[in-house]
Amino acid sequence: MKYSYFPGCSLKGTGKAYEKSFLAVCKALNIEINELDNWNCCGATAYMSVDEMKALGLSARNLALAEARGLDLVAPCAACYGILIHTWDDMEKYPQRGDQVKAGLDKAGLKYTGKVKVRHPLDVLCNDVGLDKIKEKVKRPLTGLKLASYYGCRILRPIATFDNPENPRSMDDLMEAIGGTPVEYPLKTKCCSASHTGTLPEVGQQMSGILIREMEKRGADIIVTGCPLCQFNLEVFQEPIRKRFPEIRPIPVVSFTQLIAYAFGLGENECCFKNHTVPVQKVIDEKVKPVAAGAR
Amino acid sequence: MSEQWDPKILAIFCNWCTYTAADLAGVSRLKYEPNVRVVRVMCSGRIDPQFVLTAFASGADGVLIGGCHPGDCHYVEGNYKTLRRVTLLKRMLQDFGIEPDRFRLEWISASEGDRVQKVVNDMVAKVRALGPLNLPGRIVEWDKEVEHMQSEIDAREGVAHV
Amino acid sequence: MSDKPKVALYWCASCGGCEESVVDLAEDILTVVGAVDIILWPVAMDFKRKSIEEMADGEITVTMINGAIRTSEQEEMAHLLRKKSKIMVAYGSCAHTGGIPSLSNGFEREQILKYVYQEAPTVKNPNNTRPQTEYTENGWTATLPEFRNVCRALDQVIDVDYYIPGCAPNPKLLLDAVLAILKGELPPKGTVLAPDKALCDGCPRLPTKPIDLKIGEFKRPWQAKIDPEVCMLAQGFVCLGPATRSGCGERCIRGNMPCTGCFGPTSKVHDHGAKILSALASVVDANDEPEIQRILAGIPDPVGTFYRYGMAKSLIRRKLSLLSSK
Amino acid sequence: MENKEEIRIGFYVCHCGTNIASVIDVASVAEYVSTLPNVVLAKDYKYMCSEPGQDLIIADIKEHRLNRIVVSACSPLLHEPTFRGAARRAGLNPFYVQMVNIREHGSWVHEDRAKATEKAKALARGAIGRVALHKPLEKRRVSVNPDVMVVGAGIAGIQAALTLAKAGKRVYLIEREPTIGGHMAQFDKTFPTLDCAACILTPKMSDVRSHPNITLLTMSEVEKIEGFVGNYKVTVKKNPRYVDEELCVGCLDCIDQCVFKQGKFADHFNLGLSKRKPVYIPFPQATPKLVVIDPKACLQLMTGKCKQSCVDACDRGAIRFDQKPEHIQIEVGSVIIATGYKTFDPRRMPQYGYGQYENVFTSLEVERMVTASGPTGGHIALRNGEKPKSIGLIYCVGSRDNRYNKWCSRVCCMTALKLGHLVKEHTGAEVFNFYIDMRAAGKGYEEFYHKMLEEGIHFIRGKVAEITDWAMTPEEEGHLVVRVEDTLAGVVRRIPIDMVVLVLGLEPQEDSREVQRMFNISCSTEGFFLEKHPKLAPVSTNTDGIFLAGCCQGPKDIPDTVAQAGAAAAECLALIDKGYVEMEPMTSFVVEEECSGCKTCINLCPYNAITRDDVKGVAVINEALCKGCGVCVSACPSGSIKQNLFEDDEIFREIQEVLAYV
Amino acid sequence: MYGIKRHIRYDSDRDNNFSDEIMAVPGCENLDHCIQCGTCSGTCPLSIYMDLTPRKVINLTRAGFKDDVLSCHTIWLCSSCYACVCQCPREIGITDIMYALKQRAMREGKYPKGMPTPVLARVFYNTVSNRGRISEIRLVISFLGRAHWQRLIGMWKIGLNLMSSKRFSLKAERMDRPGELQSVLSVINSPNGGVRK
Repeated sequence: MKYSYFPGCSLKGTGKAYEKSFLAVCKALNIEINELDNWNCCGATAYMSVDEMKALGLSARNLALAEARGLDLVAPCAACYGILIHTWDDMEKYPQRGDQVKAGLDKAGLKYTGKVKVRHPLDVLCNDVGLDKIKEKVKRPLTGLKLASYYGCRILRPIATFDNPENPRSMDDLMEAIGGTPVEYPLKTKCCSASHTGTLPEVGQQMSGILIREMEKRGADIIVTGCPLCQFNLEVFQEPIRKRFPEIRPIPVVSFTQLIAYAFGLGENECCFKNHTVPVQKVIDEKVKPVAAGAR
Repeated sequence: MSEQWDPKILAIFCNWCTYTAADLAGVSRLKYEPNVRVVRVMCSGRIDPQFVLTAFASGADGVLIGGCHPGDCHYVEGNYKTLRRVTLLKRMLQDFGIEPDRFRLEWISASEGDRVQKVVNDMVAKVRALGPLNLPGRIVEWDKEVEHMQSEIDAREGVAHV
Repeated sequence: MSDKPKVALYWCASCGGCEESVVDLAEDILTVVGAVDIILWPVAMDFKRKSIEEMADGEITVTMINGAIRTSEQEEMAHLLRKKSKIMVAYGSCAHTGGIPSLSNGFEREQILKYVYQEAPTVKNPNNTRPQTEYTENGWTATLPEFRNVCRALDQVIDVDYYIPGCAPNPKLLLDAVLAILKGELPPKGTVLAPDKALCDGCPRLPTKPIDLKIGEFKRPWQAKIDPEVCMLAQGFVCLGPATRSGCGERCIRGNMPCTGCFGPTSKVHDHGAKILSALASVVDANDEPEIQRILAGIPDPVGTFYRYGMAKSLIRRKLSLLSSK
Repeated sequence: MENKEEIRIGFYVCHCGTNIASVIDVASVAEYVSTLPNVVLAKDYKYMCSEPGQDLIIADIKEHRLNRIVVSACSPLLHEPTFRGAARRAGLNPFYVQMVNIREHGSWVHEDRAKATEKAKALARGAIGRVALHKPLEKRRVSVNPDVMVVGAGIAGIQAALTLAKAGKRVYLIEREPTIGGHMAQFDKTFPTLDCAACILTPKMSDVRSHPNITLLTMSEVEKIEGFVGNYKVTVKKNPRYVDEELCVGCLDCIDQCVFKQGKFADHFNLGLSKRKPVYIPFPQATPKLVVIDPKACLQLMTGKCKQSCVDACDRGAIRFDQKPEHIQIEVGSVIIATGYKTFDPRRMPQYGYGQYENVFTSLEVERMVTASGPTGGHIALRNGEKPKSIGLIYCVGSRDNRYNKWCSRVCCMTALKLGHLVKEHTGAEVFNFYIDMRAAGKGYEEFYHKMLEEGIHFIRGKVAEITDWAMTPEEEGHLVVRVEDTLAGVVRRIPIDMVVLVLGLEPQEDSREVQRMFNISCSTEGFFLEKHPKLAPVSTNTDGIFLAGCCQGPKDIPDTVAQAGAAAAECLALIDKGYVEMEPMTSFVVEEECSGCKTCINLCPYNAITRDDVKGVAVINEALCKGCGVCVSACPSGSIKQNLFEDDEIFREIQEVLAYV
Repeated sequence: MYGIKRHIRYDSDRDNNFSDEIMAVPGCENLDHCIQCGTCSGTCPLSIYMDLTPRKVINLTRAGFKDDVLSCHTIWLCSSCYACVCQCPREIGITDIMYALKQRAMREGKYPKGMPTPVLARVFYNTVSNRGRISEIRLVISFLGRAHWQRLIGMWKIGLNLMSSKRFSLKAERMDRPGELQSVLSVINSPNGGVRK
């Protein structure tokens, strides 16, 4: 299996744990990942609020880069993923607009025809690789670990390409595949307002607080995300959040690929559990029941 | 004639769907090209491929057939027979050197007055682009080569009898 | 010079099969010969055009011309004979509807000559010699008929009184025609001297044709073994019987071959090909376009199949794109 | 024949006020036509369809011995009958009249005066050429079979059947369920009067059962229908009940004795709120009051292994495991389709959590619960048996929503108000109504709404966004939570609720498409059957003799349904009392002396009107069955079939002439 | 006085073309389909903070009360999670409408004073336009520097946490060849408004 890879700014910054573990997991499943050369920021929501056309051009450029490679484009950051898909969709729906953007790309010697497919790692792992193949690779099943898989807003909205936006399963299935126990809760796709934590802390932290509290109520030992922004948001602000929700106890928040990496028996360099303000390893050691020798 | 030539298109519409749709187009005052002359039949299934050839032979530059959507035929399945005949006829006309755009089958239900407008305008434009078919004119052309013989013989005979 | 009615037989663009059919009268030929003077029959006896020219107009009682009209000479003879004859009969498919020769209306004159004189595998013609209408050498000028652009049925060149269809016609039709003419029991002008019902009427296999016939696959005779008992269409072989005038004695069917339509359409039909197309397509066993196309792909050459003997008399008459160049 | 007589054509072109004349130069059209062969006179007139316009034609026919008429005016679909009538009054066969459509196909769709006029001339020339070949034709009268079939025995079908039966007509009432009554039988009370549904429905049901003129066929479906108005032949498939309807007296002993000691299978009538045995009776007042055996549950029928205690229990030996589907032939003159509706499947809206949260119910489930004879004996209870303290009714579930059904289901507002009242009455709980727009348009409906307001039921205008089970605040713990914007107050609210009731929208039946095809009627894109005209022919269809009643035509409440059923019955009676129908003469016929008997046409006829006379060896068309589509004519390989008014020669001529005009 | 404001709207407060202009923006076509059912507000997780519920924004926009919507907090509170879009029974592109309004507010400088989000958007926009990529930490710092420097201090602890988890980096991310991007953007001149000069 081969894919083009669009890391996006976060995975190069605060989300590097996500990137490292993602690449490691792919390697373990011998999936070939080629990072786009000289990619640029997807534009995100902020750019969109200023100039939609340029925002389109921005992310369309990345799509064009991928198209030149002729491979599906994997974007682990939910925000990037959402923006890229939105762009693709927009170019389809509004050709007259698309033409303007294409003209721009043309100037830089890039072609955009819209045949590139944007994929999220969840999609790739569940549908291209398949749960069975994942199960085979598991050396350290997370038996007994109760986790809340959190999808956030953009992975399945407004365009759901691989899972049910009302009641998604893909991450839960993956976590089950590596031995974990997903908890059911109704807020899997509610927004965490990451985009506000920087600007309007009171808002952002309230939203995140509600999520964390509910997940804990349902017995989660750890929170799993498919988006670096959600991850950052839910983890890093836990202290201020606890000022609003005293009942919340510190809970680690990781990217789903980190747990897979761990289950695959990879080392700290791949799992990056140390890149967290809330200790991860500790929880795992406490909760995961050691498997009887020879069980695997 | 080709100076201010404008396409002549013969349309054969079924009474229940497409002809009614054309009436609706009228009631809704939807304007379209006046090049189409409509002949009404009860069902598109009545349309005999001979009609289409006759139309071309009589000077039509294009022929448009309109019937109910598959499954909605007022006579249950007449339009399926139309579809079968048209499919083969289209191919045969091409073998006769008649461009595909000159012969068209459209399913237009009674409620689709706007489709009548669209289809007619579109077809007129396409046929206009193709230029005149003018089969009658061509036949006259072809037969020029056999016009003289009669007179030549008479002439010769005339001499012989003097 | 006897006072028996004079009969002329002439051939134009034809294969000679029609002449055969005259011979096929067998002993009946005596009846004919006894009753008439055959004053012209190039295939059988010598004649001079001059002697025809010298005849008075209408002196010949009946002339039967077979073959299509393709050259200026055929055209000239047709006109001449018309002038001299009371009754003109188009004899055989070619004269009646253009016949096999008129399939050449699917090609440009130039294409035909080029193939025949240059491209055909059997041709050796290094300096690309082509027949010319006139050739002069040391004072002598030789002329050849001109090869027309279009191949025509007889009545597209001269006025025709009656038609005897078929490739070749059934001798019986000829005999009946001659006798009718001798007796002066003539049907209205323009009549085709054969029954006005389609071939199925007398087809020995009709009983084996199901009333709910649906065709899911069209076959061509070489593609499968033909059951000698069962209706051709029921077996999926394209048979033009339902749309073709009877009178041939269903010879092809009895020879285990489908009807190819040489007798032309019945009197109510304006275009033989379009009509059989309609009939065959109607019974295709499918309602969705791709499937319909798949099944009809079994008829790869509709023009050649449905107008094998009648392209000259089809409503379109000739392949058009040829002329659009002109 | 007709070529012997001299053809004398009169041509008339109509101004239609300015509708035509403003775009088409009618005078020049008349002038041109006057130069065409066989045309004796060509006139233009302001309103041809008016009385004087018609008189003009009549006078000319008499004075100028006209024997063909061409009227160039509006669409023949509009005024052909008018001018044919005029011809008849002048003693001329009406089918010697031909119309040219220069309004709908001319002045109304073209702007270029010159070109529109040209077109009008061309079309006129086509008609002139064609009409010369017309032959005199007569409409056939076919007598009407006075029997009627009613399909579907809900309140609509029942009402229609009883009306017809009272008028002394024989009615075949077809119902696919084991009992009649339809949805109404499941209701507890009816709005706005709150009289109990059973009290008003069951008497009608037993009337149906006992009425000598009604033949009731339950567990039956129409399989095939052929024929035409006044003369339909119908095949009805009667599925096995596994009980002899003649012998069973509904004593229900067999149910008690069934090897299953208590109910084990979801009871559909109660929407699975209760369990029943393999042998059961849908509900106490079921009509006919006969037991039925469920082949998907009965041991004997599934495995063949059962001690068949039911058989022993029945002293009349009515149990019949050997019953097979029957195919019953009936002949009727007209049909009323009353196949009803189905409710929206709330699982399609996961945000409302039906099937996920146990205390989310549907309106129909609650209807059953509040019914005294229902599965809970009239008690409104949560799944755990407790009485709800707060109940929320959510309107427009599946309705007025582009993603599901665009339409308003019309009855939900009133249904919800009614249920709101009933549940409050039964539980004293706090009741919240979540509506988008209160549509209480109907006699006494608005008043009913006001009454509910006064009863202290809460009304919140806003479409509920989601129903979840997570608590934001302590008081929400252990409740379902409705999140909604109170649009009138302009604030977003979270409201803890014990029991949520989804008031379901109405949808066409699953198989409405098949029914539409079978009866050859039209369907709206949604799947509701299409009336002939929304205002002027609301219960008729495009197929003569087939009428509509009830929700199969569109959502409506009981009063409207009953009214419509009466209207449909009246249409049948009108047809029956007239006694005959006139058939258009555009049928096809075989010219025997030309037919080769090649059989091509026979199977092409959708109405099986063509058979083969094996003696003569030719095809024969049954004029009574032929509907005149002409598909056989165009297929006939030897041109031996003709269609009245659409003969090959007439159409060839029309095509040639229409195109001859340059 | 007593902070009493008039809430009546006179017709002169309306901008008759406003709704058409917004509906002209791709994605906003269905604005006028709204039946005011409030599903959007009910679905929106952030509506609880909004001065106008999304439903009101739609209706005010439709009615042409431009100033009300351009100066409201709502459009800047929208985190574009698209929940409303997925639930809207009339399939209205509410999120896209919010974007269109944000862009318009930016262009006309109408956004509420003291609302930090637009400022961040601007900072973000410039960084990306110049460097092609962003570095979150720097972005936040430079933004807070412009908007509320005092809050920077409040965030020292978080900063420390990040450092301890080796996620605090001030390295300025940039494309290897930003020129390639700029050449693309230079050609695209937005019909939907650019940054206000």
